[in-house]
Amino acid sequence: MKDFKINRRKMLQGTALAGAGIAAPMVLTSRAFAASYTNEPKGGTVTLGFNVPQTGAYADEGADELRAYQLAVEHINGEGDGGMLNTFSSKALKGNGINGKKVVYVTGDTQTKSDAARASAKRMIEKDGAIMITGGSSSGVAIAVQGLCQDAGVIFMAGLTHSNDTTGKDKRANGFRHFFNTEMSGAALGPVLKNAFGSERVAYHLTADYTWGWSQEGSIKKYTEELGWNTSAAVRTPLGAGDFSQYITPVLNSGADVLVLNHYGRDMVNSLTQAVQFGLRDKQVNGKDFAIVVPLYSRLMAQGAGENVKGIFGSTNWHWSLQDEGSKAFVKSFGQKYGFPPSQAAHTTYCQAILYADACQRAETFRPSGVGAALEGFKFDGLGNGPTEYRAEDHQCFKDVLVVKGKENPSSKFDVLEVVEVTPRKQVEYPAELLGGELGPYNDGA
Amino acid sequence: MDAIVLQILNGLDKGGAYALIALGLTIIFGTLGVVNFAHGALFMLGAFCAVTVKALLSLEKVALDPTQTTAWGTPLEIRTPYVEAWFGDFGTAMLNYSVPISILIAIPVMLLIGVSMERGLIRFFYKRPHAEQILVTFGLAIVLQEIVKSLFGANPIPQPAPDAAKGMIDFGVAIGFQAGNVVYPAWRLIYFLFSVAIIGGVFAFLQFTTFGMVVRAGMADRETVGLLGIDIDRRFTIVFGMAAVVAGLAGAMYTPILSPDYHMGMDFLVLSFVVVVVGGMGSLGGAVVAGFTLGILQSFASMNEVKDILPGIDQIIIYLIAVVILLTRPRGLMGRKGVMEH
Amino acid sequence: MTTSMTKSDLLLLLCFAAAVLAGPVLLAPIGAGYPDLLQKFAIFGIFALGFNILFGLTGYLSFGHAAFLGVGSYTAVWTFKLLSMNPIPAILLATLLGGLFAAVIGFVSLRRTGIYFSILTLAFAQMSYNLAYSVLTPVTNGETGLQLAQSDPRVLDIAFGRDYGAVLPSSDLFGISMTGYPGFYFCGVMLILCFFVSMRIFRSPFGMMLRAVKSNQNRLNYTGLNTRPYALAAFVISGMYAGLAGGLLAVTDPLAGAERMQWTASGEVVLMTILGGSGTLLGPVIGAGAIKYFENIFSAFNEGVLVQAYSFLPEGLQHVMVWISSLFVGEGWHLTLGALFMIIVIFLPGGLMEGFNRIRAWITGRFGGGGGSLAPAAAE
Amino acid sequence: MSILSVQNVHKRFGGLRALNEVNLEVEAGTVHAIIGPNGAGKSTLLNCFVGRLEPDTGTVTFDGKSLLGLKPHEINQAGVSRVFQTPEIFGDLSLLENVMIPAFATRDGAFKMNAWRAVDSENSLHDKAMGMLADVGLAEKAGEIASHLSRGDKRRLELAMCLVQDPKLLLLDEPTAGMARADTNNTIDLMKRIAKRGITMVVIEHDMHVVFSLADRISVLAQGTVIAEDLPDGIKGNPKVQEAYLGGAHL
Repeated sequence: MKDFKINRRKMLQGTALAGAGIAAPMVLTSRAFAASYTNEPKGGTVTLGFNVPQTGAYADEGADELRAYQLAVEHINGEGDGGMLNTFSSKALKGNGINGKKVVYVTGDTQTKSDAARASAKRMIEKDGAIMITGGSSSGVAIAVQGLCQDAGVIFMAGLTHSNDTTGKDKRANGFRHFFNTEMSGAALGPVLKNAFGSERVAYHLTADYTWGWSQEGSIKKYTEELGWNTSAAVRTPLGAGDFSQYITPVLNSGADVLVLNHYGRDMVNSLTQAVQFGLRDKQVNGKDFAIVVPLYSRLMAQGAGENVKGIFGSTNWHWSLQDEGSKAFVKSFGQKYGFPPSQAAHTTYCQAILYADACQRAETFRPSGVGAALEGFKFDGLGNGPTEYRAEDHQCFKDVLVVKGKENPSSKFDVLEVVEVTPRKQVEYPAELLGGELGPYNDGA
Repeated sequence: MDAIVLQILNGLDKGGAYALIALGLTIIFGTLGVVNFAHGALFMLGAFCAVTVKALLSLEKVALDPTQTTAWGTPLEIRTPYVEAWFGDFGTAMLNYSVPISILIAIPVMLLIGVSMERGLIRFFYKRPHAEQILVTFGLAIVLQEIVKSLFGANPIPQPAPDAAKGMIDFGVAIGFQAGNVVYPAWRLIYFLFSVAIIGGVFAFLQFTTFGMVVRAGMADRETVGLLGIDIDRRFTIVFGMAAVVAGLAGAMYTPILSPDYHMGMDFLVLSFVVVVVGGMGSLGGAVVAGFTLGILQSFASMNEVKDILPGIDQIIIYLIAVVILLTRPRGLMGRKGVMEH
Repeated sequence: MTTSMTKSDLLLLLCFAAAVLAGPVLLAPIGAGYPDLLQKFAIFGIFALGFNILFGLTGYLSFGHAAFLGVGSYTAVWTFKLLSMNPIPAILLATLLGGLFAAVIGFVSLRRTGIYFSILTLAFAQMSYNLAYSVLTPVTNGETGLQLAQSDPRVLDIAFGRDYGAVLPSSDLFGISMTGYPGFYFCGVMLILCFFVSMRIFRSPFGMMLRAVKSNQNRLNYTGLNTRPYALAAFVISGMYAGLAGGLLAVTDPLAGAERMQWTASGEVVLMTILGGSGTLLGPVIGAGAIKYFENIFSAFNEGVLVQAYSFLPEGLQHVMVWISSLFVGEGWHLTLGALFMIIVIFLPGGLMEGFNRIRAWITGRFGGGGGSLAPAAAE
Repeated sequence: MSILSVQNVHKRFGGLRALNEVNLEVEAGTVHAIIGPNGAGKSTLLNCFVGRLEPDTGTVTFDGKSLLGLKPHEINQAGVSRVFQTPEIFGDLSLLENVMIPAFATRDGAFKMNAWRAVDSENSLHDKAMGMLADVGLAEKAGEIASHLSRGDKRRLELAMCLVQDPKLLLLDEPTAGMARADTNNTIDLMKRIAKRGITMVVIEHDMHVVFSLADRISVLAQGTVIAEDLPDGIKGNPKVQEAYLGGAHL
């Protein structure tokens, strides 16, 4: 073998030069210099990015979100029966796309992991030219993607995210949330729980050990303790524990008479199933019937817990059995297309898509700051939650909150929850400063 | 005191599941020398045997009721399970007992799955490096779970225990506690007894049958047994099938405790590997002892009294124990020298 | 300093560098020519290159390397928060801390070999992950992930009079923002450097000793060599590669989440390395690229895309093809990945590199005129 | 002067007494053979020299320094190389690499972070290793993968790996076991050449032809005890040795 001697520094110089040579044309042709804001749509179409969980525990919820998005796109483009566009109070959308451009979309898999979700969103922004990103089924992902969209200069319309932080501590100007949060759940549930179980109760919390769980636990504690309840313990459980028996048995003889399960998704299904298995639903403590509360219900997930949800209280953003015109129109449109009723995840994502399209139409631009201004303080009705407002201070929707209960005699496998009370909006409102955070300025990107 | 007894029961229950999965894994290690990353998937497939049995039993006759409509405007469907339509109350009872029934069905199904897995894939990997065994079985696990996902969706599917086993048993009275202090769900007690029975069965099978003797000899020294003119491969095929059945039964019986979803195998995979290694590679006794020990210690670590002193200990206890045991006992609790050390 | 390289190595390095730097152009036709995915190719290429120094050379199968990646990311974000938005200190500290963390875990884990070693590394990484997700939230910001804030101190930036105003800063190298293509070129240059270092290690006596560790530890001991420090050095080097990769993840996207440390992430780098061809120089980079490509591109195909792709078919057939294909793309992309693992391991145990070599051998055998035989077939 | 000195070594495995008060002196520059019936404790004794086993009591001194408590690599660094009964080589590496590794070990010590220079640029070690391969007749196979060699070639390779270290003491565990007569004779010639360089050798061997053509001195081990030590001629006529070999079977 013959040795080839080379000076290392020279070689590095060589590589750097080669790099610069290739880099130069890329920079020149980059979109950065061509558009006045990120991904400004030039042709006859506008691209939206639907970023939903397609693998992992929330894949079914993600699939439902995607169905709703497809339905929304049809309606915005003037296909199908128009769904909630017919009941929506704003009539800006004409069924010819947004600002005269036909809506097309790209999809991606968040895997319910921040990194994967951001990678997927970046692909939509950098490669597919998406002007808005929406979707997701967990708060960690929502906050991660919201931060990304802020940096990239596109609008983020959050999907299912319930943590206070999304429009609290971690809020961003480019991010908007239609879904409710733990603060509202607590405010809505408190009075209902008092009516159902009285004011002398001892609660025991099992809390998923991450940000959303703590947020939920804090809100419920706050509102129930205001009503005179005591909290005997709040135990953190690892995410995805599977078998929760070791956390449930201490409840049995703790003297508590209410179990609050601050769990979502699979954790909720398992902890609830197991709590019922340990006889907690039928137990008597302190001469009172033991009660289980699941602050955030999801109908899709409740199906996984089967008959164990019967009689269990919780809150939800929306339910398909609502009888207002908007809800009926949406259920009809969705049910006819897919053969089953939509979930709350489908509802909130459909609304977000419609709200975004409407704001662009009203602002007559896709520029994030323009769209944002159109959404801020926007009051609307006819999207299934009664009169609603996108609050300007934190980009959070304020609307009625549903308190629901597991149905005793379900008529079908979709009919697992019944609406106990529609808590009016003013009861769940809170000052924007309460949750902290800073919106900062809009970013329109390059 | 009653709290501790309850935690021991919890631990035995969990340990039963760990031990059953680990038992199969360790048998496969010991006999075939294969690192089977698809073992969690076998557990999951067992659970979905139960789901399938229930789905089949509750196949419904659909009649349209034109007088009523759904919320989206189509005629309401009146659904009655065929078994109820055909067998009346007996049919209802069959539905109710779908989990125990699925146990009977899971045995041949899992045996078939196990044997075809071994013949179709695993046997080509006996002499390949462990890394390749891991990759191919991991790939298989993904494929299996994705197939299940495309058939059953990603959501957990409820799988209730029979009504007769839904109640609680006042276990404490029998061991001298006040009535009502140590009550435990009947199904969980059944699961524990079931796992003990299966473990006992596997041990008896290996101990007292000629077949088992050959397998044990093969675990000790495969080459020599092969030289004796015994067709060890055919026996190992059956061993693999057996391990699949054990994992499958563990999964099917576990469904009332943990609503099955397509991903549950992966969650148990890492855990069961830790159990096997802590017990000692290829050691049957080790797997059982480690399974129950880790189950019980995990339960203890989750007690508030412990967590107050060491926050987060319940999240890492299994791994912490694994580290401590592997550092103090190089080959796990009961491992033999030279197994899987290269 | 002058160092010697064989001609073929130099050629390989130059080709590699050219391919990396031309990545945006070369990969555009397959839909992968956008900054984020290019960055991921480079970063996970580095991660896998490092892992290969441990696993490919010494045969020690670590199942906990994601922990070092995570540590690198957290370190980098904290460096941004506390010191400066310049990526240089961030990646230096990330590499260093990744190495330190690896030294501690490696020192303990290398007391065991084989699967016992694997489980020890797995246990450490899982403990790190679980704690980062929950109890260590003050340091890691838990599930949400560690993010930058406007109010971060950034003492070095302030000392040098750098003010980012009211917006959230992003990392920049003396004014060049580290997002988009510049970010990719930064990572790409790092990848080339790492490839160069890896090449030197492969060709060095040290690398030879590492291969000897894999081949026969017993003989190595009786040859007067102490295996432990060799294995530990390889472990630390690969930990530093992982730390650097984690740091770069934070440089291109200043957010560090705990799930980067989960066992599935550790498993991913194992798969990347084996898929590409463990113990080969180039294989890990190719494997990393393949997996990231599947994750990002295959998952993005939805029904609409498929319908379009099969639009040349008659309608009935189109539906059938769309249905069949949809099992493997979009939400079914995991299925493709799983099947790919199986196919590669069954037919190409040496990974994709073996495939390339076989094709090359076939071509030279076919057209290179006599004498050229197929590459030696797989072990079985 | 004795280079290896074994005094009062005892070793038990559970109830089995493997070595019982073994004393042995190996003179520098000689070939010392240890013979004995199967199970006499020959390999156990050898393992006590290289750090694989630790005697229960007694001392093993090499070159004035105790070997007890040292790890195998430390003993090798002290100048003791070992050839195994079944050849231990680096099967995945080329022959040249197999020989260069021990050469590096001798030059650089038990650990050196030598990660930047290419192996190919180490010309002097390269030449030395090639020379050693030529010595054992494997030069033309230098680029091949070691695991493809025949058993005899593997033995010669292992010998080359030990010799390239210029050991002060070379331990050989049945170097001709399983070899054909012609190969055996080649090996004997090779070892005679090694002996001429002044390398001390301790050989465990069954084949009396090998023993008597090589050994300067012979120790006979039976049931863990040295029953005789003498020049080859003395051993030939020793009745105790004959009894051990013939009558040992039923003991």
